[in-house]
This record gives sequence, structure tokens and C-alpha cells, in this order.
Amino acid sequence: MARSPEPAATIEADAAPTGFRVTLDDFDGPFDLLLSLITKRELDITEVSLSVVTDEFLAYLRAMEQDGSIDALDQASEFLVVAVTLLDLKIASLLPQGELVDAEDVALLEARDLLFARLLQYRAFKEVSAWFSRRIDEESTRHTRSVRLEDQYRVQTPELVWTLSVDDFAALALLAFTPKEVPVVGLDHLHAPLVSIREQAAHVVAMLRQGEPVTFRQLIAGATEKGVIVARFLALLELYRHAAVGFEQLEPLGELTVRWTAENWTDENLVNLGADYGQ
Amino acid sequence: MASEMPALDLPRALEAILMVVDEPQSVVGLASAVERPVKEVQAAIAALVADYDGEARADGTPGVRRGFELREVGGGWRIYVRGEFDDIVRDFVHTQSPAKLSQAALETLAVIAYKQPISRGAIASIRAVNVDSVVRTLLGRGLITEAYTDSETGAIHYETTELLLTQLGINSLDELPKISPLLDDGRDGFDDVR
Amino acid sequence: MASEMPALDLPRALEAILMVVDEPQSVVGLASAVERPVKEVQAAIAALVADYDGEARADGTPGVRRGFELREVGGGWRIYVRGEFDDIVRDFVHTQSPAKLSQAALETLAVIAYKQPISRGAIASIRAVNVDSVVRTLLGRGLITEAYTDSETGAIHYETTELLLTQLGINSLDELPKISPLLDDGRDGFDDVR
Repeated sequence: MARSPEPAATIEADAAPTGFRVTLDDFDGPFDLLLSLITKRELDITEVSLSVVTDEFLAYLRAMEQDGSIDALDQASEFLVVAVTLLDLKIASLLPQGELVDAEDVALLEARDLLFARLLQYRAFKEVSAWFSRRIDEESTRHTRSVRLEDQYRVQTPELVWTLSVDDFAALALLAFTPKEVPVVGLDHLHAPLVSIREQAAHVVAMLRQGEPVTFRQLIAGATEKGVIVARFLALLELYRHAAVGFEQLEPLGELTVRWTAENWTDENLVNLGADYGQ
Repeated sequence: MASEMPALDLPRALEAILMVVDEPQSVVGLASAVERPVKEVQAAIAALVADYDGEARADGTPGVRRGFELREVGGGWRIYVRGEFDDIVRDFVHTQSPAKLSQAALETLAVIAYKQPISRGAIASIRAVNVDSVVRTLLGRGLITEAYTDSETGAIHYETTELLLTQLGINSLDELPKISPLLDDGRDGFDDVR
Repeated sequence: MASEMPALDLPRALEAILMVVDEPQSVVGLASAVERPVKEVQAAIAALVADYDGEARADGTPGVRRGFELREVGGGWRIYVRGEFDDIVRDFVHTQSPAKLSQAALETLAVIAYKQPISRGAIASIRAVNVDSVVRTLLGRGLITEAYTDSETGAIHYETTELLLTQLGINSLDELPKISPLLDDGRDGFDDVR
């Protein structure tokens, strides 16, 4: 529950392995064991490529999907705990040192790690929203006693004390009709502009439809806003879901190459893209 | 007080009140209405629930499982038609079943439920989309409400309402499924992502 | 039909219906709802009356005299609070309905006055909050009434009553001060809000 902060350290004690295993250069085993080792400082967090873990987790999810076991929210959420803890650790250990030479690599790495975590968080809410939907549906068929108050009680309610003049009343109406808008003044500069996944998907599709495989790096070239990078990544995932693109990555942390694979693609597909994301 | 009113049959008085209410009634509210200690009222409610559920009485007499039941939903107690009779009563009640929430609205609702109180900006940063119209929809449906306005940023923070609990058929936010502690302390890592 | 549904527990089905209906129900109407002969329904109702009155069951088990009763009023059956609990229920209702309308109730009343007839959903979208309980209060106070039910959506539309005019000291709604232009075309702004 949102109000009962659970220290991430309890994960360590809970060694029940999730089904998700990772294979890295110097580690091969259950993902939460990986975390255990890191928290016990037996493995250097900076050595762990979260982007590889991301890819493996996505592959794992795909496998679960094919098994039809994607409902395993428990497993997914347990994984989330681990993954985000990992991310926190990694950020903490990366920031003060900053040893990596290639600034672009660092930026890409961080962006991808953040994407990874965002994706996981996104999935968690998406999955739990199914519970909301189911409960609301179930409860909407329930009937409660809600009948008019019997006249004898109604008559005996205390006399209404009315103090408003007709002009007061009109003023009140005016107040009631004034749309309740958030005071937007002075807030815009605090936030990056919102990014439309669909618009970014259009950009991605335009690049990919030229036929040549494109690297993810190329796809986000020139994008300065993290939000744009996030949106392009989510757009790619959405396109993948629609079997419109294929991915290729030869080695961990290697170049991610995206290939256009759609056979029947119309702009209508694009219109529906990202609908799940509310825009 | 109890000694002054020895005649008051507490379970009967409570069921009389429950006949006229149109909102869930908290135990505390009921206790003040009947002028009895909360503990007694709690016990009487438990007895009523068992009674309507048809459990045997203390003396072993078999009970009758009623066509209605007493449920604790949305922070209080209320009489409901027992689930298996919902189909039969449907024709008698012109419920305006509200339009279904969109997937986007459900997800936004989930974010607010787990991270409340939360500002629109913070929701948007999690959902990666503009959530203004969805938040308005949820406000209009009474599922969320304004909790407070941050005095510094002017950002309105939202929280869920008791109506949401009622519509979910639960009594408190604690009954939401656990999704993980990450949503508490994992936040910091995401704040800069928009 | 009865042979197809041997499992239907008639008294339980009837009490489920009687728990949610607002108006007294005729035996014929009830019989058609449960698809049983009128005679059976009559007998079941008589049994329910005795049951709620606490008469001993057929097997001699002593009954419980409920805080509510089943009464025939105006040619139909409805559940009412049992007379001896009137005082307690009245006290309860008293404390629940203060003499003054809340700000929320007044604003909602103003919305209805200027936009009538208007559905609850439309009010909610203008007020950006759930207005169910406020509408009930206004109905209970006799300041608004149900104008009609939209045959397509089933949405009840509300309008103000003469009592409101009296309270405001005006003779007709035409005497309400104009607050346009907000109102003339203001609706469009709310249409996307549900």
C-alpha cells in the first residue's frame, strides 16, 4: 500500500527466486539473486548492464505472453521491486564517479535505464487497472437499499433556513459555472512539454518505412527532451506489438537495430497507436 | 447510558436506522445515533451480519439466509441485496449505470489510488501522456477529489474518494491489491522523466 | 417456469426486491417479476410479514421481531421502519439534515436552476464533483424534483420546484438574474467531460 513504505532491503531477505533469470558477462542466475549479490557488495552495480537486463526481461515477458501466463502479476511486481531497486543503486553509484568516457554512451545508458524502469512501472499500473476494471464491473451489478425517506421522517426534518437573496443566488450560480481550472500560470516552465506517443510513432514510422534498418541511436538522434526519447521507445514497443517492426541486437549493450516488418500498414494503424496510453 | 435504556434492542435499532440511510454508515456515527459505546455497536453489527447470513443463533437455532446482506463498503455499513438476487432486482431499480471508464482513465485512477495525494504533473510523468481530460472525467465521476493545493507550486493534488471504495466494493485503501513497495521509494528515479 | 427454476427461494427473492424498491409493490407485479403464481407470492408475503414480526416459525422456532416491517400501503407492499423505532430514526435523520444547505448543495441548486432540466451526470460535469448525495439532499428538501427520465439513457433529469421560487421571493424562473454569456454557449466547454 502506498502509505506503508517497505524498505527495499527486505527484498534481500526474501530470496524466493522469480522465474526471470539473467545472463550477463559475469553473472548467470535468478534476477533477485543478482540483487542480493549487489546489495552484499559481491558484485559491482556499475558492472551490470541494465539495458541487457531490460532486453532479457522483455524477452521473458514475451515468453510469458506466449505461454499465456502474463497474468502473473505477482511475479511481475516482485520483479519490479528488484529492478527499480537496482536502478536506484545504479544511479547512486554512477553519479558521484562518472568514470565512463563517452558522454553519449552515458546519456543513452541512463535514458534506457530510465525507460526500463518507466516501462515496468507503467506495466504495473496497467495490470492493476485490470483489477479496478473487474471490481467496478462486479460491483456495478450490486444493489443497495437506497429509498426515499419515509414521509413521516421527511416532514420532521428541521425547517430549512434560507438566507440567500435572488442576487446572491445568481452570484452563486456564476461561481458554480466558472470552470474549475488549475492555475496554470507559472507552471509551464517547470515541466517539459508533454509528448505524444502517436506523433513520435509517426516520426519513427517515417524513418523506418524508407526500408533500411535503422539503429535506435539514429531514431533518437537530435532528440534533446527525455520525454521524446521515452515516447519514441514506447512507440517502438507499440509498433512491435503490432508486428510492424523487428529488433536485432548482436551483443549486450550493442547497437539495437530496428527493421520495418509490417506487411499491411496504413495510416489508420498509426491513428490507433498509443491509444492505450491515453493519447 | 446503557443502564438508563435497558429496553433498547441494539441490533433492532440499528436495522431500523439502516432502513432509512442512503449512504454507508460508520460505526462511530451509528454509535452516536443510538447513544451506545462503539464496541457494543460493533458487536451488534457483527451479530446482524451473521444473522442475515443465516448463521445459527447462539442457542443453536438455525438461521435464515436472507435475500439481503449487511456489507461494509466505502467506510461504512449498508444493506445490499445479496449477490445471487441481483438479477431479480435489476428490473426494479432504474440504475443509471455510468459509462464505462476508458483504459486510460482506469490506469490514471490506479496511479492516483496508489500514489495519492498526487499532482497532475506527477500523474502525467508516470503515464507519459497528458492526463488533464482524464482527471476531469474522474473528478466528474466523483472517484477522485482535490486533496490540497501545494502552496508553493500551486499544483493541485488529488486523492481518491469514498465513492471509489464503494464502486470497488472495498472498505479501505488497504484492501487494494499490493503492487509493490517500489511505488513508494522508487519514485525519485523517475522525477526527471517527462 | 417454476419447474425450470425449482431453486428460487421465493421469500428470499421477494425480500431482496422489497429491500431496494422505493414504491409499494403490488402482489401481481411481484408475481410477474419472480414468475410465480399470485397465490404463492401472497402466501410468501404473509410469511415474510409474520417472519419480520417475530412470530414463531412453523417448526416452533421463536422468531426475531425486526426493526423493520413489511406493510401494505396504497395497494402495495413496502418495507418500513417499525413504529417503535420511530424516535431513534427521527433523531438520526435530524442530525443528518442540518437546517442550512451546504455551499456544495447551494451551488448545485444554482446549476440546476439555470440549466434545468438537467441530469445528474451533466451537473457533475459542470461541478467537477460527484453530486449524488447533494442531489438527494435537494430532493429531500423539496427544492428540486424529477422532471423526466430520458428514455434512451435512463438518466433522470431534475428541475427546481415552486418552493425554490418561494425561498428566493420570485414568481417565475424568468426573474432569475441573467448570468449569460457564460451560459448561452458555455455548455460546449463541458461536453467532453463526463
